[in-house]
Amino acid sequence: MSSYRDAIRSALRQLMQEDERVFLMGEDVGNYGGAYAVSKGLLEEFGPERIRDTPLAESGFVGAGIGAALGGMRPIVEVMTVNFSLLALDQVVNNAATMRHMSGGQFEVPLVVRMATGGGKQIAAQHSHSLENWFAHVPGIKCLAPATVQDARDMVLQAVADPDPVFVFEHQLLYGMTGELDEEAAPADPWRAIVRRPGEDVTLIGWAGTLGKCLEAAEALAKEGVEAEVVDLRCLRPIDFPTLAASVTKTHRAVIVDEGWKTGGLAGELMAGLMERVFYELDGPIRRVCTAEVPIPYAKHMEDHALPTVERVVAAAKESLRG
Amino acid sequence: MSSYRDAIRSALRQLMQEDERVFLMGEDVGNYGGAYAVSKGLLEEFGPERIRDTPLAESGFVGAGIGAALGGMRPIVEVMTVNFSLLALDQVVNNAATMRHMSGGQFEVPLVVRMATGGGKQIAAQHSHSLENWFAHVPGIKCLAPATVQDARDMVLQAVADPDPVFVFEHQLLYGMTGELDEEAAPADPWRAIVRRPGEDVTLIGWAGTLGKCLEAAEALAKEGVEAEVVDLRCLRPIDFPTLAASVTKTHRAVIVDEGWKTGGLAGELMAGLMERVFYELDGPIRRVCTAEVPIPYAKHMEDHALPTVERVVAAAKESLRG
Amino acid sequence: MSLDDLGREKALGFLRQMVLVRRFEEKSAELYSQQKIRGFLHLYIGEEAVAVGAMNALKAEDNVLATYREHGHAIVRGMAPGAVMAEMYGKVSGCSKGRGGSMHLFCAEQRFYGGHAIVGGGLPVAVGLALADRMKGREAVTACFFGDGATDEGEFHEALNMAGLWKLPVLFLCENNLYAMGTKLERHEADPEIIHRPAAYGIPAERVDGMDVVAVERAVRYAADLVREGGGPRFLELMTYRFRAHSMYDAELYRTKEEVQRWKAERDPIEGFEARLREAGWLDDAARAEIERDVAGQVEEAVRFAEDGEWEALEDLEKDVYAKPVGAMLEEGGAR
Amino acid sequence: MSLDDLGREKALGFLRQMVLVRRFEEKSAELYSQQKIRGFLHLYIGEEAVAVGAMNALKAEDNVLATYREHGHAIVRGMAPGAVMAEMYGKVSGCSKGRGGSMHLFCAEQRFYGGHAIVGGGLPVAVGLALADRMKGREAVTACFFGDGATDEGEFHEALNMAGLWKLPVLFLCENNLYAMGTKLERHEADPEIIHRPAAYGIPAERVDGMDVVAVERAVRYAADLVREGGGPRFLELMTYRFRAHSMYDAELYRTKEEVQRWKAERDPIEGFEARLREAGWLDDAARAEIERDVAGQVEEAVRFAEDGEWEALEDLEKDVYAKPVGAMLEEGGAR
Ligand SMILES: Cc1ncc(C[n+]2csc(CCOP(=O)(O)OP(=O)(O)O)c2C)c(N)n1
Ligand SMILES: Cc1ncc(C[n+]2csc(CCOP(=O)(O)OP(=O)(O)O)c2C)c(N)n1
Ligand SMILES: [Mg+2]
Ligand SMILES: [Mg+2]
Repeated sequence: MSSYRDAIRSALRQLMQEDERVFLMGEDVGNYGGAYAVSKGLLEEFGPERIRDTPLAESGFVGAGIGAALGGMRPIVEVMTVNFSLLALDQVVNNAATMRHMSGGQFEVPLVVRMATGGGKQIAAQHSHSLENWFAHVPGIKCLAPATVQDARDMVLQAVADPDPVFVFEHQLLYGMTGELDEEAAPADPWRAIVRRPGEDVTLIGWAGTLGKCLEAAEALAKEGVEAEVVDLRCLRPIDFPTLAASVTKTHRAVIVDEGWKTGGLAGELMAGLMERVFYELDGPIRRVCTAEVPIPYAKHMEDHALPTVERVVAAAKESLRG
Repeated sequence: MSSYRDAIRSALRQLMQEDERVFLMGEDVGNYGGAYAVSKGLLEEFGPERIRDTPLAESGFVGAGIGAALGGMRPIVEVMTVNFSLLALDQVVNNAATMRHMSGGQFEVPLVVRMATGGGKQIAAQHSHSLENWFAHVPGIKCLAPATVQDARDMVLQAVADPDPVFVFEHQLLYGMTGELDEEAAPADPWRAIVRRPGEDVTLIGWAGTLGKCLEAAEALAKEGVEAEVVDLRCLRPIDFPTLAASVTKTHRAVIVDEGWKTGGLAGELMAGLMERVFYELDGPIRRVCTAEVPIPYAKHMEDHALPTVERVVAAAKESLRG
Repeated sequence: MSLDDLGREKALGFLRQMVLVRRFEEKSAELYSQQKIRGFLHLYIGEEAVAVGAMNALKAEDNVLATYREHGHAIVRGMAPGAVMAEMYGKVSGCSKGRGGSMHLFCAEQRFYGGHAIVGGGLPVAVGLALADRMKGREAVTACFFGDGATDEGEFHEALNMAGLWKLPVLFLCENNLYAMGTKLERHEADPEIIHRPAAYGIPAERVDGMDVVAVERAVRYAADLVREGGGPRFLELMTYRFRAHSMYDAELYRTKEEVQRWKAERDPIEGFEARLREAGWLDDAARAEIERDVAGQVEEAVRFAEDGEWEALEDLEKDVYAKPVGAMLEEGGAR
Repeated sequence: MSLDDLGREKALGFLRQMVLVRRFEEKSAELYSQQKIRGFLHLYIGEEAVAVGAMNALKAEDNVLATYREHGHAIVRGMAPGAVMAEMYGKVSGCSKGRGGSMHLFCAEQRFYGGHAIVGGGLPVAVGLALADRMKGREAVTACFFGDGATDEGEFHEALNMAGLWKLPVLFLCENNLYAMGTKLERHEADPEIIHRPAAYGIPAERVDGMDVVAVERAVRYAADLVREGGGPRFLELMTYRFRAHSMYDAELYRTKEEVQRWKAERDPIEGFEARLREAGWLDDAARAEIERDVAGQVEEAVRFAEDGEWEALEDLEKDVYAKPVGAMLEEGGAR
């Protein structure tokens, strides 16, 4: 058994040991041990050149990561949280994502950016964003969202092996979660969605922070005789529509659980993509359970009320059974 | 007859004359006359305090706009183009959008931000973005996208009259477009979608830069006996789903034309929102015509190939008629 | 400035405020372990002389912006300790209706514009507030607090350039506590002399002993006066030290216990000031005890106010997202 | 440095390169009015001494990054004028396959990393390239060109701080042409002495006459040597002036015709250098005419190459978005 946090650290350590081009940089990854303690101990093992504390300059060090990748290194940049990534979006969209295409294929940016995401810790409006869908919108980058301990390791390994810029979104509530971890395993293909629980009646789609809610909802539904199939999306760009479509073709109903705000969120994209592919298989509209359209409040009861809940997933699933 | 550019200038002039709290600031709005010549002549009329050239500092002057709005002014900030707004997103998402709610309703940010958007001018990957959908995702702000000369004026007037932060997206290809302009008219409600051409067979939905393509497609379809209803979305947040739903309830088919990239774009949100509301009215899947998922290339034939075309809209409409 | 210039009453007031801030925060830490307060909690303990000195030098018409480490600033500015405590409880009686928590204290009446949790994000807003004042002819200073770490952010640079260029009435107050989270000054700044930065924008800057409340008050008053008179922005670097962890989750791997201990022993702003007051004969044990009693009462009262507060109603979740609900137009369909 | 130190051959080479850049751009302007070149076109005319001086002082192993005003840099760096012209035509034979156009010239072989059109956006990338070199033990300089306007952006500040902090081999080359688009230096910088900015990051800086190709070459060589030897980043402010509009759409309302005329008459970098060469007896009418003929031939050849080039195939639109097409997984359904 290992924690999600330890699984990421295991991947980082393995990468650093195997390839001297790999290094980690970001705010407080070194002396502090990482804001979420992911890199704790690595400074002692690899030294300050490869576990590099940066100034508070998100655009600056994400851009420097792009440059280092262009220059032949394999940088892993930790942007403490998705909230601060807002300061670095120019580098993401205009440099990381465009470089290969815009240069006529001459240059590539094998950069990995990791960041914590999501709400649920009562840290209020400026610190609880889920903006994965913004990244998932951008051609030229890839986006992974591990929901399990094994994926937390595997995805970091695969992200660094990939020649394109890959963004890894680690849900802040999962760092302490424990689960099975095979540290010897060849890492699984990270780009494919996976059915985490088979079922016939309705498909529940989640990822990272919402997969657990889907599984809980499936448990609750099972007690009422409803067999939900739970699909872990895993990769947010590109989206594995074939796997999603296959599930919905079987169940004819779907509920998407997305911690982002509803309007213009990833859930909407999944609904649209499924409509395009399996419209005639649908017994009714696909439902989505998203975060309320508000700056996330601090007070616990209000935050809980704003975020997707298991109850709402169950309710949406039942509604979908009614057509 | 007036141009879209002149219509915006007319609104700016009227606002500045009527309310001394209103001022315009941004890169090159003054001495240069505005990157798209929108503010040309206003410096001479209102002076450099109220037509304020700023340093190249998007986050800085958008943030200063927020502060000035908090301080009781009615700032209109021109961010030259949506491409550069990437540098200011932290201020947009974490300050402009949150302030009223997060302060428990004590503070408000009556800020207007105008920017040019879209592709089609062969200015390549870093200068051709359509990221309106990112803004449309954020609760706390409102987003307008004028497609007509009259709306160009009216929406700027209404945006400044509004107590919330409003973002106005001006498509760069429209500045030279001419049309009717009533400068005396009470500005129309900017939040509602409008049916620009009635029809029975299929609904085409566009806004700003894509409305014209929808109207052209409708012309072409009419020649083949297909009566398309064209809806101008106008306001991207909040979205006027009642008007869209009413049209689709009549036609049972829809095509959305969005200059953003497909995955995670606004078109997907409209498809999802319509699925939620009028699923049982649909004769087939809603279609979308979007920009190819590539950094927009410079070469004209490639850029044209990447952007939505009238032909693709016509083809999608016909496909939708087949179910 | 000597104590005499300050006067006994004011001096004792400073002490009382510093003690209030310290006890208020000690209580907050306790309540945090009881899970009455949640989320992030950044204590100001050790840095009290900065907020107390500065706020006493500012006027009611001035605007104040601070960071997420702002309980002290809020209270000394004049916000009720109860409203601040209730905010940290998440009660609707809190100064931000419980929506902001520790990092987002707001108060229109006291012109307290937050509580900003994105490092550097408050600086451009401060510039805008000052611009508004200038355009409206309001004679006021916008005082903007931020940490040493914030001076690395691009927004710092952009804000200082605008303020310097337009000669706006902003007073930049850099609380240099030598660390940005776990990163020591020398490890995040190419030139750790922060005072050199404002020079690049023509902004006069001065370094001040931030552990000396009298020095802070004097420096801020002097600078604020010049700013108020239209002399353009000024910058003060207030040298201080954080006695506690960065936030409640910090293992403090990046500094030694000895270093912290030395600061506490040698430079505690409260103890240092207290000693001076005793030396001046202005404070004795009885007076000191009275302050503790008074402060304890205020803190107790604040906790009571917080405990007694109501929770915001769930149905008010979407209130204040916009001036008027746009719900009619959004017309919610199905589950969220 | 006197002309003698430079030597006749090199000196004539500099002249030839400056003339090439100028004629190439004059031709580009002409082709723009013929709509052979489209989009944005930012001419470098008047500033040629900067790119020519700098590139001649750099080595093959150095990295170069420039802005959208970079035809001169690309050509002098050694990229074929034909490949640059074809790029501006949008042909697949262009240096970026016609995808970038005038603002996005790239060449891996010459270590020319673009062609950046977001003002300031190239600076952090340059820092990263230098970091990679340092970590890999490559002895090379990363030369980063940018304008005076770029020094206002937050990314400038963040990049200089990182480069200074980590003592990276970056050579910052600020092309100060006194205007950011239509905004005069004094109207966008609080302290228009740009040279003061790098000081705040402990980065040595020098101001250089950017109209004097010999002075530029010497200053860049000196600075690059120090950077290469591990002395940390350096900064040069190259004083220059843009003779033409900012881009092809600019009505030039922000400066007088007289001002431009004066610069052209008094400080043209080509005419000034030519006069010195003639004075030294190294250039006569015949040699000058030969240069024009040679350059005309090169420009003609470049245009021919561009004219003859193919257009990229439509079906290659999505090539190079990723290393391998993710299409199988994306599995496109319906119209785009
Ligand atoms: C833009 C941004 N990046 C990172 C963080 C995470 N963070 C919170 S506080 C902090 C350190 C700030 O240090 P400093 O400005 O010196 O203030 P101090 O906490 O020492 O008072 C960091 C990195 C943040 N809140 N915002
Ligand atoms: C971030 C950003 N903001 C605005 C622009 C629009 N723009 C293009 S060039 C320019 C002026 C840049 O001036 P300077 O850096 O001095 O370079 P110069 O053009 O004088 O060579 C501006 C404002 C941009 N490309 N990027
Ligand atoms: Mg600090
Ligand atoms: Mg310039």
